[in-house]
Amino acid sequence: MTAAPTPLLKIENLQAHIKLRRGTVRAVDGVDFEIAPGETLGLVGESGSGKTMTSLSILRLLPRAGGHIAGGKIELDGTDLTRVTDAVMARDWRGSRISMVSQDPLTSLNPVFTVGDQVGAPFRYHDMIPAGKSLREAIVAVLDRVRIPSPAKRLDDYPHQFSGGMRQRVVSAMAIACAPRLLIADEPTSNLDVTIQVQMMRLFRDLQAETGMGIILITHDLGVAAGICHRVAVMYAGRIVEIGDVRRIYRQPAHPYTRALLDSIPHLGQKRRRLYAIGGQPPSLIDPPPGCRFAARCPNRMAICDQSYPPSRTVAPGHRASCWLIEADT
Amino acid sequence: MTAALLEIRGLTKHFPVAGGLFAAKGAVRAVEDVSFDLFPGDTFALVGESGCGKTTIAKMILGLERPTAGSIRFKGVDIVNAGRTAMLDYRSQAQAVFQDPYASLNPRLKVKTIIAEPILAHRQERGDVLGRKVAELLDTVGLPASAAELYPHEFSGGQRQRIAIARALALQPRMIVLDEPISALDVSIRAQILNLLADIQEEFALTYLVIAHDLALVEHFSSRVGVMYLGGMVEYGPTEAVYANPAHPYTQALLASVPRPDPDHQPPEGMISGEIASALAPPPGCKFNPRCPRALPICASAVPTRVSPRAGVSHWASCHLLSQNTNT
Amino acid sequence: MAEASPRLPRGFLAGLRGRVGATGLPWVSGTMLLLVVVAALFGEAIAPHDPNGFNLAAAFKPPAWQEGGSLAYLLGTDNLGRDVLSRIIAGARVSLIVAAYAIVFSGVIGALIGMISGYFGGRVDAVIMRLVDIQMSIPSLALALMIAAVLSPSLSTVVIVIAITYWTWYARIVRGEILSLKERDYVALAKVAGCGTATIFHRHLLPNVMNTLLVLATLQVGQVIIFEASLSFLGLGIQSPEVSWGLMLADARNYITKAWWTITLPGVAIMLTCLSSNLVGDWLRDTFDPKRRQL
Amino acid sequence: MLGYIAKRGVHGLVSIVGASMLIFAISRLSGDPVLLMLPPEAPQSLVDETRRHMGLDQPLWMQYLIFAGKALTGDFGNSYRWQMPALDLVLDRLPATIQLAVAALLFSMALAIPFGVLSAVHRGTWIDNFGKGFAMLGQAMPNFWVGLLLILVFAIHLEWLPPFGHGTPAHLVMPAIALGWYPVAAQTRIIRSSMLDVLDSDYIRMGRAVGAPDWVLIWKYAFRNAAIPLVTMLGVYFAAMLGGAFVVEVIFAWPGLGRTVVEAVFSRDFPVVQAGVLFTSILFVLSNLLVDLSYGVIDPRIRRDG
Repeated sequence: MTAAPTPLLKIENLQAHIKLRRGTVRAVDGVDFEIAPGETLGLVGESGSGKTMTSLSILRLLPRAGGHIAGGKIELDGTDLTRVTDAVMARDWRGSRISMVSQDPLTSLNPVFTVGDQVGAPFRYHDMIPAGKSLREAIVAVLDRVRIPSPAKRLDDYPHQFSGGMRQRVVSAMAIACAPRLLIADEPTSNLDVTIQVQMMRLFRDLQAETGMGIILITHDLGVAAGICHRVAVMYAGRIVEIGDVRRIYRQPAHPYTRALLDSIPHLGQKRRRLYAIGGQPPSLIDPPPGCRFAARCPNRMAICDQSYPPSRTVAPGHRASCWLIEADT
Repeated sequence: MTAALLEIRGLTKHFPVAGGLFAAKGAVRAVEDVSFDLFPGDTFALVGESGCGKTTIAKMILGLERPTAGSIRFKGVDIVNAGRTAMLDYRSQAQAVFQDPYASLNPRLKVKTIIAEPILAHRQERGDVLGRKVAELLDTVGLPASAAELYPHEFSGGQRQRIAIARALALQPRMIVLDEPISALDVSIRAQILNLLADIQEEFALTYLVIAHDLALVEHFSSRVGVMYLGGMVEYGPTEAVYANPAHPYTQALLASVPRPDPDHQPPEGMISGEIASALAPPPGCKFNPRCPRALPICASAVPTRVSPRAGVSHWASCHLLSQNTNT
Repeated sequence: MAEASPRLPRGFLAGLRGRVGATGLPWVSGTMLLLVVVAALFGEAIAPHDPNGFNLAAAFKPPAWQEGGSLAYLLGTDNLGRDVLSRIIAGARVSLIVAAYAIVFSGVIGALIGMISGYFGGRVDAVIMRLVDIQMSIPSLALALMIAAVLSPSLSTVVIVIAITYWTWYARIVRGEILSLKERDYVALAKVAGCGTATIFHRHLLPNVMNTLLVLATLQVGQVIIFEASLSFLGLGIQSPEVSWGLMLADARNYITKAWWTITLPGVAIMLTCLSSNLVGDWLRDTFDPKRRQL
Repeated sequence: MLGYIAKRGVHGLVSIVGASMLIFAISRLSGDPVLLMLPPEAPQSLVDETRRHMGLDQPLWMQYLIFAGKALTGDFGNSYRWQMPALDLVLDRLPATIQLAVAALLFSMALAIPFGVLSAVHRGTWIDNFGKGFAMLGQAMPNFWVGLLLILVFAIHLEWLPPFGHGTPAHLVMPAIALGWYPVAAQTRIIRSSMLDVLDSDYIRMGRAVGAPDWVLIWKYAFRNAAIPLVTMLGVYFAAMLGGAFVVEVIFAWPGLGRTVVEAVFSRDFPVVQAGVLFTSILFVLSNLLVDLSYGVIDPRIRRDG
């Protein structure tokens, strides 16, 4: 998937911070990327890398206490979402043009309302009920699309009567009800068993093929990302350190952090004596170090790494990384 | 074959479900007739999806849950009905590290108290001898001696897990039960802890019983593996043998479903279907039959017996497909 | 290396210091409570007049700031010419005694039963919980009336009634706390380490329960004072010549049209005392509740 | 669900029997209960007859059985002050107390729910502090004092409302406010903290991600969950209302069970005291059962696998 004509989503120098008593956490500190229609981009990184905050910024759902967008642009179909009021976001964007599936199926559904009521919500609030169908028929149809067995009967059941996997399918139904342009999947399968996880990944791929929507997949699991993403962005301490086509990222990783991650996880079938262990701890996000944020833990650390942050440089067409090891763009 | 350190025979645990006055009284069959041995120096991994009973087995081995049936013998001594002194002796030789580093350490106690707890419980050293021992343990797990005076909230997840490991080492145990030791940690920190566990196993000749759901980790870390499904053990054997040619259809499906950091790997279709059944009313015969693509009529009626796919190697699986082939 | 005694850990003291500045409120309510304690301990010394001293000539004197009032009787006098300020100061003593006894009796009994019931569970827990249900099914005031009808009403009756009724409140909350603490990983690991029940209680369960008890005790002060005042108001609690805020209100009730201050001021004393003890209790609860603290 | 209610029913029964035992025990505290049961001027013959009637020569547990047996048939002895069976008197005054307790509870919730929700939604703003402060005041003021102040202001000075008596809704206003203001603080805190948790939950964030407008999220999806802890506590608050009624009814001359029992205590009319207190506990147990029933209605997780 090389660069598509007009990008579905364009993010420029996004900064999202959380004001806490002990200081301002610069969770997302200058992130840039684009997504083409129908493309799946993986946001890969450890906890605290800013991947979830980035996705929540797009939906303008930053934590109520102190979360705010401190800078940058989020352009979807030509509109800068950072300029839009919250009411307009709810009316015109959330649920209709951008939707979300989050991590824990056990808590993503409201326990005291029926599955039908909740899946019907996007239809009701965006009056997108397909012509000639009743609300109930529309709900049954979308539940069927996410392969929930006998949806007409399960409509009036409550979330606690569904398994983890089934609940995640209900949440997916809510997300695709109004055929959104962009789906944000935040660790959609980390709470599921591995056999159910495979079924969910296949469902996302089929839904994308069916609707042509873009997907941002947020995950810490490099294996999951490899299985479904067209392009992958590796995030560390609030910034993207490397972004590119999925095969290049896994076959020729340019950034030391990406290489270290790939070496530190066990690969099925290739038993090694010892895993590579990245030393130290991720840096504080309240007053991050001036230079490259991975410098303290980087095996190829140089003097310049501690002084200034390396610019993003092209390693190959569509493959960029921010590291002083990479020569300047020739 | 040296004598087994730990022998588990017919271990079963049912949790009664209060059905109230009128509803029928049911029971969740969390663990059903599980037997295996743990040999000195081994790293035996109990693997399986959620609800398969692996954590319940660990709790019974640690004496935190009473089994409904079956026996647990440590160095030949039964620990299920052990008396106080026998139990205390067992405790000094079997310790544990749990999954969540934030819940394993009491936030109100200093690190030195947390690490010294087992030593104090067995009234071994005291005073500055104990102080030196704690400093030694901290050093063994890669933490500065000054950590002793701090509180858990002053450490990261990885550092807290190191403190938990130091505590488990305090009595120089023979066996440590590791319940999902790294699944709550960040990817880059996991390798640090895994390497630490491998180093101390060598240094202190430890035997590990590991509870895990990450099959890639199990292949890297364990020497022997037992695959659990809905309370029963479906396959057991040396890790290489089980991973090289998994005998049970569930093990095959599990291994196939593991996500691999390789963009060209596509999980094969149709290895497994549907959802895990409820442990309140497990399916008759082989519990995996409703989801098994190669289920035979017999699978829904008779419980399969253990069959070794190849003689000699202590690798068996309980599946009718195997028993059909060997005796036809 | 001292063996682990459950002194309040460094975190606790630091927490207290850090929090006091944040919400100034506890200083106000703290000093208010201190005033009541001082009044209770040194009542006779600082009261301008004898609380029971009749002076019919000076009956119904309004508070000093109102015309007709005099500086001798700052808060005015009641129908028998007794000085309202002195009686309020004397009333503080009764409230403190009732609160102290109540907390000690019901607190200790309730906490012990709650801990036993929570930790051992099973039949013991079921029996205790039924006892608590029975106790709670009779409103404490109704129970107090029954006892007052049988025994002659007095300060000791009030304390007995409170001890009998309020222990369930502690038992239920401590039991809930123990039930949740019992499931914590570090308690399971203590068992695996070989610690006996006593050590587990001593090192892991008690420190948390102590904090909860402290919060409950401060919150209970207000409730107990109001309970005593209600009983005395009905004439079934403190009997004169003892002085109680509730009793003052009962006397003042017949002269509601003539002397607004006799009906208002004792109530204000009750309100300020309860308000400040509740505020201290709430502030303690926030200090101990890690979830609310770091925001 | 049926199992759940049956279990709660049995617990309720045990509570009532337990309450009757407690009442019986208290009546025996003073040694000679006959003096309690009869007016001081009762002739000796009546005293002996009552002594035998109550089986005072029997062992204590036998006396209880007699007491309980008679109680079951509705015989709590006669009130000599009102010259009628104690039971009839109690049943006659019960409705007034229920009416007052329910009105007070409704008033308290009418304040607590908006305060709690708004405090949570506008956490940390002046609304939050005002709500907490107002509720905190309520918890620090004895209900009888609130009653007296209300009478002083609204009945005496402004003469808007009748200070005493029963009958028209106007009579109900002040007693209900006096009785209902006390639990507002506790209820507000429960709603506020459960609302805070619910608003931070994944399913509310999912609701926002689906584009539901704020008022739907707060008053439909969030409130329904936040109200559960309050409903479970309704039984306890109803008991607090019953307890409080004893005092408030005295101030407003409200013809309820509370005032009757208080007067019975003063006139040493013990049969009425006994019957009145027992019925208070029966009322409490029934209200708890009602709460458990409604609990199943609002929380489906209880309803299906109860």
